[in-house]
Amino acid sequence: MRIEIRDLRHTYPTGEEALKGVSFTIEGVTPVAVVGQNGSGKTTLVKHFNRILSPTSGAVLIDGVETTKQSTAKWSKRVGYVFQNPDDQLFLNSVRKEFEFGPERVGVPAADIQKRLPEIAELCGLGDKLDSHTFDLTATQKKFCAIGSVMMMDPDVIIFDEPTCGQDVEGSRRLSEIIGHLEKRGKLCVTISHDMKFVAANFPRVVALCHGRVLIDGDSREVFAKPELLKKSFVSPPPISRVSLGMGFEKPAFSVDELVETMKARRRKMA
Amino acid sequence: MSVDTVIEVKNLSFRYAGERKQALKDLSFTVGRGEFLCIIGPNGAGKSSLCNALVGLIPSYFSGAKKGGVSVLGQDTEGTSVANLASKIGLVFQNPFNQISYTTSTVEEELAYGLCNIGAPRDEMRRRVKEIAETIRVGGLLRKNPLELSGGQIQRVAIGSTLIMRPSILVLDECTTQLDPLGSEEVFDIVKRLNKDGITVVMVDHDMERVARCADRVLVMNDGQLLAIDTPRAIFNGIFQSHGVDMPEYARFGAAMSGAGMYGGPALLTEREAINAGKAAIAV
Amino acid sequence: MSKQNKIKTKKTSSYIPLDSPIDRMHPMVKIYGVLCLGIGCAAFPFLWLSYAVVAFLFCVAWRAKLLGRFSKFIIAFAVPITCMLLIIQGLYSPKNVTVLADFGFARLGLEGVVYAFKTVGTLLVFLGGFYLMTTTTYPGKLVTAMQDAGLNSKAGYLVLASLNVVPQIQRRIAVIQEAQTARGVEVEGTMSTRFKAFLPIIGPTVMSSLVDVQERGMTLETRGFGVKDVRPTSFVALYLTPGEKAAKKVLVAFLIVCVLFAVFWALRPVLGLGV
Amino acid sequence: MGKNKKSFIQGIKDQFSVKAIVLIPIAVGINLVGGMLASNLKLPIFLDMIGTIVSAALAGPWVAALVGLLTNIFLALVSNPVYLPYSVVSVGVALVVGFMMRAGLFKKIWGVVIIWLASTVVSAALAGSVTYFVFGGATGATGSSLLTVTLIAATQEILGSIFASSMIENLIDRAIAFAIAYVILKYIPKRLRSQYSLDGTDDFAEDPDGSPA
Repeated sequence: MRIEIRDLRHTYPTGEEALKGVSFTIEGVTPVAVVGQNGSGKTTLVKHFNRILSPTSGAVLIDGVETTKQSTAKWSKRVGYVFQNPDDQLFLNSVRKEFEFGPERVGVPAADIQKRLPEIAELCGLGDKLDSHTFDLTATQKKFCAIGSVMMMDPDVIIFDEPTCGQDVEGSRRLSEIIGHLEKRGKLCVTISHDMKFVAANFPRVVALCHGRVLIDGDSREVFAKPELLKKSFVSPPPISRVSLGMGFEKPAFSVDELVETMKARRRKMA
Repeated sequence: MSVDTVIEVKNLSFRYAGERKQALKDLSFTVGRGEFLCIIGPNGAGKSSLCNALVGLIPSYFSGAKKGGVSVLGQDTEGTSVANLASKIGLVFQNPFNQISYTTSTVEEELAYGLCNIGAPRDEMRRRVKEIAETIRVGGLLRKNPLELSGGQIQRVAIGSTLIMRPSILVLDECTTQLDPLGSEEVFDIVKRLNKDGITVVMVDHDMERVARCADRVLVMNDGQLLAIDTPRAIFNGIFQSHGVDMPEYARFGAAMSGAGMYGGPALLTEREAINAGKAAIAV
Repeated sequence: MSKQNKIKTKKTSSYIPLDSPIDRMHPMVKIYGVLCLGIGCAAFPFLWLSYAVVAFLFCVAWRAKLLGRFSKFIIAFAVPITCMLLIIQGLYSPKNVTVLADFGFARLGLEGVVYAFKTVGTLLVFLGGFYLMTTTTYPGKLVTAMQDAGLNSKAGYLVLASLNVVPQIQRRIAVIQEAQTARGVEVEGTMSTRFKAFLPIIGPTVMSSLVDVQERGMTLETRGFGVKDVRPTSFVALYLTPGEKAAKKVLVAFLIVCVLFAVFWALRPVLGLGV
Repeated sequence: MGKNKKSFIQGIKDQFSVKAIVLIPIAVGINLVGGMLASNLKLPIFLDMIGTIVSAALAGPWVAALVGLLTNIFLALVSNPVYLPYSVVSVGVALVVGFMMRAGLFKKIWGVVIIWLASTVVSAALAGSVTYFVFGGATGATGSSLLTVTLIAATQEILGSIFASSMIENLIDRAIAFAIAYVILKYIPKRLRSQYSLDGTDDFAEDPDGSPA
């Protein structure tokens, strides 16, 4: 999998310049998080990956093919996109129908659909909810119904827009599981998020945008080690990283256990 | 905590019409004047239903079977109109776009909308709009169309149009969930300041670090039940993790240090506390 | 709704904000204008009055700095309907007695032609007046004026909320369309492909709108909407100037004169004043 | 509806709860964006009464009638004042649809067909009357005006031609609108529908586990 972004610029019809020349390349299946304050161009950027938006200038290439070569519906077989609000996607009267809808649209054989269905339902925690009305689901379950309905299309890349928004612990945990599962199956996951705890825990690579340009792009540990730079895009490192930096450690810790281990090591060295 | 009780919930149960599950199961608690109470719990725990019950929308707006009762400033919410209660207790909820009236063309008219409905004289309205605009920091936006504002701005206007009825209690149901961190901070700052000025705040929130930092007390809910109501230090000592309740990272850090024998104090609630405790632990 | 067309623009109100004396005028005067002039012309038995009032409306449009747009609107409406009515009524009206011209396949009758011009004239007064009123009056101001005059506040809510809710649903439908194309719904191609796209896009729009209804109703409840036994007030103050009060009286007088004349004219044979 | 008989006016007033009032602008919006979507997708139909049908099903005929009226007022405001007199058509059709739904006809496919035919006839009759009595025969603003003129020339019959052209214009459009509304209404869960029903409490008296644990 290779997504190449070449000097991408996008100006909305209102004259608003949302992207002012963004270039970077995503290779392989390591999950990537795109962060930055509202208006930094995150959503505009990822909407180019399946041609919901077309570049004003520059290009996005998926495995060498320019995205403008075919329609969004055609791209949906390869690039899945989960919108922030599940209500924008769901309208059928059962989870099962929602799951079958996408793959049917792009001509996946019925036998394949039925084969995928139980596994994805299980991953999304909706195994016993397949025949429930989507309206009777909780906010968390609805979100996973939307995620599952995109996973059912078995795309090579899945884009998540603010997946943890409004989620509880259980939801965030399940999301991490899904991201791990996708990577194992050789699928690339690109996520927009404000939730730095979630980003630090799941995404080895972080791209921070600011006013339509790339502010920092790199390994998440290096990115979160620069709180001063991140402030420009109103992003602050996750709480535990801030604690470790505040304690004087050079590298930000990403989990409580990790920080405690580092502390133990420090104590041993001092003893 | 104050001795003065402003909300009293007594054996409250509720089931929505057409549903089998109880949304609220036998809840009892009180809220003191000037208190900052946070309600936490997993999605579907009944947090929103509780908020709706506090402001009287349950049972007047939602039909269903209710038992027990809520009294706000000594008045039973059942039998009192929601509009009447609005001068005692105000509600702000998640989606900012559902909280504007869609009948006004400027922020000042939007703020005054509730007053228009109860027939307040125009001078009174102007005075209160000016006062509220300052509180919620929308002074520069008064002439703008509410539909052109950012999410954080609309949410502040929503708080303002609730406050203009002069309630002494504010209920906020995940009012920052759909906002970006900056907008969320803007809104939260105002809530914090209102609380300092004496307004009682009941807030549903998913951001545990914030809950730990700001709440006087925390109410934990799951499956329609009240599991506990206590100070953040008592709540975040790890007991409720199994109930789908997240722990703030700092408290988790404190617990992990205790496990490793590096810390023996109470639950850690803020970044400062965590850093200090951590530094102390490695300075040994 | 058979005549409904699609709306091409994203405009949600026909109001054009221009600073003019007509724009500043109290909305009630404009409402009186549309109704009195329209009904007066409809009642009046001769067709010259309608065209005289249309000429007056052109003067109003000029004062409102809308002469160009107004002319365009009048021509776009008047030309096709006049042609059609001349054919329908002029050629085929059963009332036709006096033949003006004989085309072989049909005869042009004077009565039908007069009827056609009378109808067009009256419609021009009504629609032209309505057009001028809505292009020069901010909808909120119009509803405030009507509420001051006793319009139910719920009715006022319905009109304004309908106007304001549309752009929001439009934005929403744009997002839903994106979300569904990302799930493989094709919006271009053959007729049947495009037909199939309709339901997946309108479906979530309807469903999510219905969910919104709940919270919006709560908002209104908590903000005292429709409280009984209270006369709602408004934030924006509207006052009638002495000139506007006079204008209202003139308009009502115009209506009364027209109607009285029409009654007199109709009763002519009875009164023995035959021509 | 209800065990105790209410007066007719009271019955209408009961339909206008705050929930119903909030539903009205949204249904108007659905009507309008339905029409816009149809034109965006380049479909040769209007599909601009889905909101009316949905509101009729949820909140009754009088609410639907208001939705129809406001939709036309809106169209008159933004696109052409010619739509204003045709409000009569929207209101009439909404009432027919609303009352027939109340009678339970929307539950079965054949019932939907009856509603479709009835509403088409009513709308053609009303639209024809407006065209004839207000506009003298044609508005010149729509495609059907040309059809009307052609029919008049062929048949020498003014009213009949107006009615016929209106029928032709409506029959197919309404069929598709009803088909879509039928599917959408099927998808609306009972929980949401019960929020509007006037006897919502009856609804749940049937429920077995009534008392809190």
